[in-house]
Amino acid sequence: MKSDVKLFENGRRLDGRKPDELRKIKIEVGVLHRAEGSCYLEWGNNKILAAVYGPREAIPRHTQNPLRAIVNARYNMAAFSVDERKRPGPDRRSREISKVISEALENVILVEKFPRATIDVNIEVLDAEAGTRCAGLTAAAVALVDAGIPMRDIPVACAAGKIEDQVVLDLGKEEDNYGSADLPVAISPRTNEILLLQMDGHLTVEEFDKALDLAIKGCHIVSEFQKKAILEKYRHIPKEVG
Amino acid sequence: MKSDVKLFENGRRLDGRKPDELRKIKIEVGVLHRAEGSCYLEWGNNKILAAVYGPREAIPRHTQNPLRAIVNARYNMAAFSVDERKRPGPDRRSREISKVISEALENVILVEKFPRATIDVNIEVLDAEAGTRCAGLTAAAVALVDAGIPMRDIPVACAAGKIEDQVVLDLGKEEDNYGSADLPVAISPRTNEILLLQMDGHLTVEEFDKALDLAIKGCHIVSEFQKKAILEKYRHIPKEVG
Amino acid sequence: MKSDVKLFENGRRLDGRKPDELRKIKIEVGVLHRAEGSCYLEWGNNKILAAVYGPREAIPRHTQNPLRAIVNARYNMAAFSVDERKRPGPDRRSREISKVISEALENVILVEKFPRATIDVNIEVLDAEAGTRCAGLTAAAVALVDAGIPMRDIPVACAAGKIEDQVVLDLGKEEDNYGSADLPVAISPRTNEILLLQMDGHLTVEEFDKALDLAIKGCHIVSEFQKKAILEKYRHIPKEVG
Amino acid sequence: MTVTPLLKRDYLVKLARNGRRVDGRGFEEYRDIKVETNVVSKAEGSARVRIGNTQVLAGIKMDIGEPYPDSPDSGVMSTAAELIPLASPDFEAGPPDEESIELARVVDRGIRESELIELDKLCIEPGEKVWVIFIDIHILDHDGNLFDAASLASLAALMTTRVPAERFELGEDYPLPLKDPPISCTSVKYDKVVVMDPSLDEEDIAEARLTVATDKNGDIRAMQKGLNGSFTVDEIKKVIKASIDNGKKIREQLYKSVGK
Amino acid sequence: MTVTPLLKRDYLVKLARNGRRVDGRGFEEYRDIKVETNVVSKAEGSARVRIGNTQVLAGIKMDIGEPYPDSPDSGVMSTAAELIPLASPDFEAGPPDEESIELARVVDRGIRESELIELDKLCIEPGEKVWVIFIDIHILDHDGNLFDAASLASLAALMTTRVPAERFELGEDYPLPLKDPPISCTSVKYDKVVVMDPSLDEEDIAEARLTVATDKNGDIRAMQKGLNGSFTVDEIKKVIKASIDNGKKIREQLYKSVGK
Amino acid sequence: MTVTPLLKRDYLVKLARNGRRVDGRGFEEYRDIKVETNVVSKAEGSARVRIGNTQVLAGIKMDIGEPYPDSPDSGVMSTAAELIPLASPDFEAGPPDEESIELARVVDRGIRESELIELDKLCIEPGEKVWVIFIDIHILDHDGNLFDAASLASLAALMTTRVPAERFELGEDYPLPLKDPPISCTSVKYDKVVVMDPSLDEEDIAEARLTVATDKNGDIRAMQKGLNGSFTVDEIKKVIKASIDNGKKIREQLYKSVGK
Repeated sequence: MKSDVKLFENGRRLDGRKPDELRKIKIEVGVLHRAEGSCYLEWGNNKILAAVYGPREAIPRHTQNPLRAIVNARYNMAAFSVDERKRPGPDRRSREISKVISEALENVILVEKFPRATIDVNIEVLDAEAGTRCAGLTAAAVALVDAGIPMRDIPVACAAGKIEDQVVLDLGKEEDNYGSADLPVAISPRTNEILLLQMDGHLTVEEFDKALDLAIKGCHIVSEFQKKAILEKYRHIPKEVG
Repeated sequence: MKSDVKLFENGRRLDGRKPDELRKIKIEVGVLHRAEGSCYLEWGNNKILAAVYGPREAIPRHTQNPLRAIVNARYNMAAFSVDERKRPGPDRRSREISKVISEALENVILVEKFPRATIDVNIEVLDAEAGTRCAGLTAAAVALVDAGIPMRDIPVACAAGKIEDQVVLDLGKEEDNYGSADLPVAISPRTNEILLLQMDGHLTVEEFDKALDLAIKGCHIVSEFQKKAILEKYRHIPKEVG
Repeated sequence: MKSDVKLFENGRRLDGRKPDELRKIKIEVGVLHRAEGSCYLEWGNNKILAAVYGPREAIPRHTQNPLRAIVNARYNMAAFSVDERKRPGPDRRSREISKVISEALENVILVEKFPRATIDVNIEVLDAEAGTRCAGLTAAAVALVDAGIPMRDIPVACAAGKIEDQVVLDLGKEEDNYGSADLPVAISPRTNEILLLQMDGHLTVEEFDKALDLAIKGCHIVSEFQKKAILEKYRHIPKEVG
Repeated sequence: MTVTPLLKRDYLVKLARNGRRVDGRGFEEYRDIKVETNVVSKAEGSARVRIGNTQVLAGIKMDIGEPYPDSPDSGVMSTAAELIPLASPDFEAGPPDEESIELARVVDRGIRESELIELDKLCIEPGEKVWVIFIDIHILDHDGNLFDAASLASLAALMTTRVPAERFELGEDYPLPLKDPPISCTSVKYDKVVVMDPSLDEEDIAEARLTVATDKNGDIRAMQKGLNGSFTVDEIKKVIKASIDNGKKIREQLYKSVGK
Repeated sequence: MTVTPLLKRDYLVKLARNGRRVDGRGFEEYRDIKVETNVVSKAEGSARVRIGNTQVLAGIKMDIGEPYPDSPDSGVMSTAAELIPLASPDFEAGPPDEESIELARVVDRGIRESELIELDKLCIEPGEKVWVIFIDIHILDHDGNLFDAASLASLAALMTTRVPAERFELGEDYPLPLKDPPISCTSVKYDKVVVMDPSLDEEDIAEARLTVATDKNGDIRAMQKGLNGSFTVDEIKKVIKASIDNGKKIREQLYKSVGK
Repeated sequence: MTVTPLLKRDYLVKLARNGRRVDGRGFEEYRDIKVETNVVSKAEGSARVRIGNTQVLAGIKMDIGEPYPDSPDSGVMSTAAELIPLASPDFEAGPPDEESIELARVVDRGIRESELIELDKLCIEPGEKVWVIFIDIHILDHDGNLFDAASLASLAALMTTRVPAERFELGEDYPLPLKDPPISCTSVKYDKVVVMDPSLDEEDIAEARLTVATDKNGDIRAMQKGLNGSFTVDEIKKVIKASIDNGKKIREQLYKSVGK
């Protein structure tokens, strides 16, 4: 968490961004043929594919909840998505991320409409560079909309962090490696309720307040990207259909 | 099994014990809140915790026996209980010990009273120093009594062994490493029937007879510790209740 | 696949065989007591034992096919069957071989006669020396006959290959290591239909045609060994029975 | 969910609306905490922590191993937690599940990100040999709030750990070099009420969970939100404040227990 | 098999008897193929291949490791395929099953037995250090014919791979030394008809499958028959011919995609 | 337990009360034993043992590896047993279960604790290189008394093993250095009767099992009691005596089979 790398100079970050500026984001909806809903998302150098299957009967039966659907998010990194090849299959980190993303999505999905069902959300990280859990949750939310899963709101995630005593939005790779805190946050944008929150590093209470505020602002910006991508897809449909 | 260590001198063993003397034993009953029965046992430097759950429905169903309960003892060593850290999870040794302890306990439990049920006996070795299987079975028996599981008898275990041509009771650490035979035995103390017996090393038939006799005597001494600890607990209850 | 080893000289192969000559084959039927059908086969230095159990109910239930039996061949190499000790349990190679053998056997077994059943075919390679998949399938077919499993035909396998630009039958150990192509083939001998075919190496189309033709010829020779061994067993039965 | 949890929920919610908890505690009040150290002779350090009826044992083993390629001058630490079936009728034997992985990772990050262990002082030969620290967490009795109990037991065990230099012929044993420990405090939310140090009954009906680790300066060193409920920003700020307050008291008790 | 597949089968068979396929293709005609390369920045080489709606991504990572004892002067390659649940409602998370093992092994043999990669040029220190090549195949969308898509994606990824010599301080990066690639073509048979590049609907009713990898000279470099149906000798010869013909076209497209 | 085993039990018990066994043997009488050696060409040593219809094959492989840190001058041995589905309709494929683990461990201890293999003569370079011996036990046909068959097959395989020194360029091959082998004899008890060398039918109804390994002096080298029934002290002493007697006969046959 420390180094001689100069992460912040003259009000600009290593990659030229301002403190409250996001990396470039690109979202495409409905990119897969088999999945019931899908989304391809680029966020900086992160490349993420999300696909939704369900609601469908949960199997084996003893995993069913008679009162509501289970949301089963699976965050997975491709072996070639990181500098040193990752062994295929889930590790402890990806299992924890799968858990917190599943919990966040469950909050907004109308799970009580689908007793005994499972809604499977597959998040594949094809290229990874800081912030994959936020990018993954954001892509998953769009894929859920594309799959027609009823939700109270479209959840969205974004991180804030701290580099050289400066609270900034959306840490990049070097910032993640050498910065002093990372705060990924997911919210329900209509209510600003916090669905996911983790923090590693060192923040004073004042810095935390500032970082949380910034992360929420970032979430709202990303939320606009989500909505535009969804509209974009459905704008084209009438042409094709009629 | 051989060395230059002098294990026996002037009628005394390395730790000052006489040939037929046990290490120090301490037993506490009902030490856990969640378990239906529990026991904490110190035997020399061994520290063991045993907890019983059940009888409860065996799951998955195909493991059920329609005529009687299954006794499922699980002997487990904490990673930090031995000199060199043990990887968590069962290894071949602990699975074999779990099997022979399960079989010994099944002998005395009135399993036919609980068809389709499982009685789970968890034995955790927190600190290990020679003789953990005898200590574990002894603690498990007390936890079963504490859980109110009906039994024909309270089983008990103790080992005898051989060091420098001398048959002795209850091998300690050095004796286990450098002695020439170890004979762990579990009995039903009312009948002296043998429930568990294993032997490693080298004994003449005469030595074996002597060692078996000594182990059974040891079992009876340990049995008294068990009974005292159980009585101790239930002696206090009237005070608390009335 | 290349070396200085001279694999072919004066029309003869390293072990003295002619190009279209098989290694020595020996087949015994009904060699095991517990199995419903069994076969012991030596083919060159390969030693194979095959045993059949079933048809019996497939368990767990969700593996059942309501319309036909599943054929579950399991090819397994003994740890001591190869030069460098093989770790027990299935590896990727043995799982692939199990799959292609299962598929080939399924073709000839009248699986539609046994809905919801499994037919288990265990193939143990005790001594391995080039060509174990052909030898295993050939032994399995005989064990199926011995178990009385109804089949359209008795399948049989044999490989052809290429060494030093020469297409030959039934590669031996050195030929397998240093030859330039291997073509294991299984057929239904009544119809010459191809049930299993794999090819590794380098063959022109003309060489392939020649090799396939040779392999099929080899299959027919092996088929005669199968039939003789089966007849041999049943020839003795009347004596014993009556 | 069967009937019993629903009844339990109704009862606890009713109490909460009257400002009460089932065991009479205030919303921000912890159960009694007990810390015993050096409870296992084979471990380099160990501690048993009780929070109410919850009991956790942490043991530290040290060995010599290779450093990670990207930090050749630093010791290595590894944290594992086992939800062994001894501790609860709901825990099953087998490889770690999502719950025990989250538990181990949250404890691990609390220690790692706060730089509690001075790993740079645990190098023996740069790039070749460093000290490896294994933190093993054994849950003995589960009556709620495993996160705080596991974290506290790990801290107490580390603070009483002696580096076994003698065993490896590297001079005399010495205390593990440590900085100030971050204290984890966990809250849960149900029916708009947030309570600290949840008992198992409260966890059973909890909608959202938040763990906050703070240091002696009242700074935040790690956070983890769990479960499918949500928090408002104000709730989070309030939880942080209460975590700093309780963290101070727990820190004092921890220092006393380890004789500092 | 439930009713739907039986109806599907009847329909496809009826079409086939009239010389037609459900999507209007000829029996030996491929769907549209698209090859994109360098799609993943972290990989040493990568390619996304689409055959109709089927999508496969292959990524190449390289590292330095030990050679096998029996080939001390050769680099090492390893191929893995994951049928991840993203790609199909029928794929489940978990360790590789028989299908993905067969897929990885057939792709692996196609590359290995054709000696596509000049492994003898990937030795750094004989017996000590060699380049290790990991081919990881990620199925993204499964609409049939994974064998050809996975094989083609692997080839395109390898052909755009640069050996990361700089990262290991071994001079400048350079292209992976390769020979001519073998092209895999897969056919399936149902009701006596053999069709190439099966769609998922066709695979669902297929009785037998045959994959043939051929090189630029029209020689055969690998074959794999699958499923419990059978082929006649004539059918096999016909499939080989059609595989050589299609292989030529696909090879041309592959060369164009990788800029050669 | 279903009806058939109960009927079988009644029948066997009735026979036993009249002093008889189902196959006409005396209570302490073994079935016919056959020992064949050198049955596998790839193994350093191998033996197939039949006891009645029970068949077990043991193979020995040797390699060079590192010694254990606590015995740097000794070779290493490892024993594995597989209850492969070939041998019984009740065996399932998969990782070793409790039964096969107990079997392997009892055979292993019988060999290890008797110091049969002179491991101290199998050191090549102290602390660096020693011979590693793998004993792999393959059950081929299970008709009862696997413990004795597996143990005897392992002994015969070891006694015909040649250390493959040539393959590792360490001089000429030579016989594995061995001391006198301990012979395992197994008895089971049902309805107060104790019988030796149980057939599968007898094992199915057995309440308790006792395996005793004895050496040529009639000393005891290993014991293992199994199952949930009990033995009296007298029964154990009687079993030991019978095990010594049968052990002598089996030892003679073993020596003859291996040509000593």
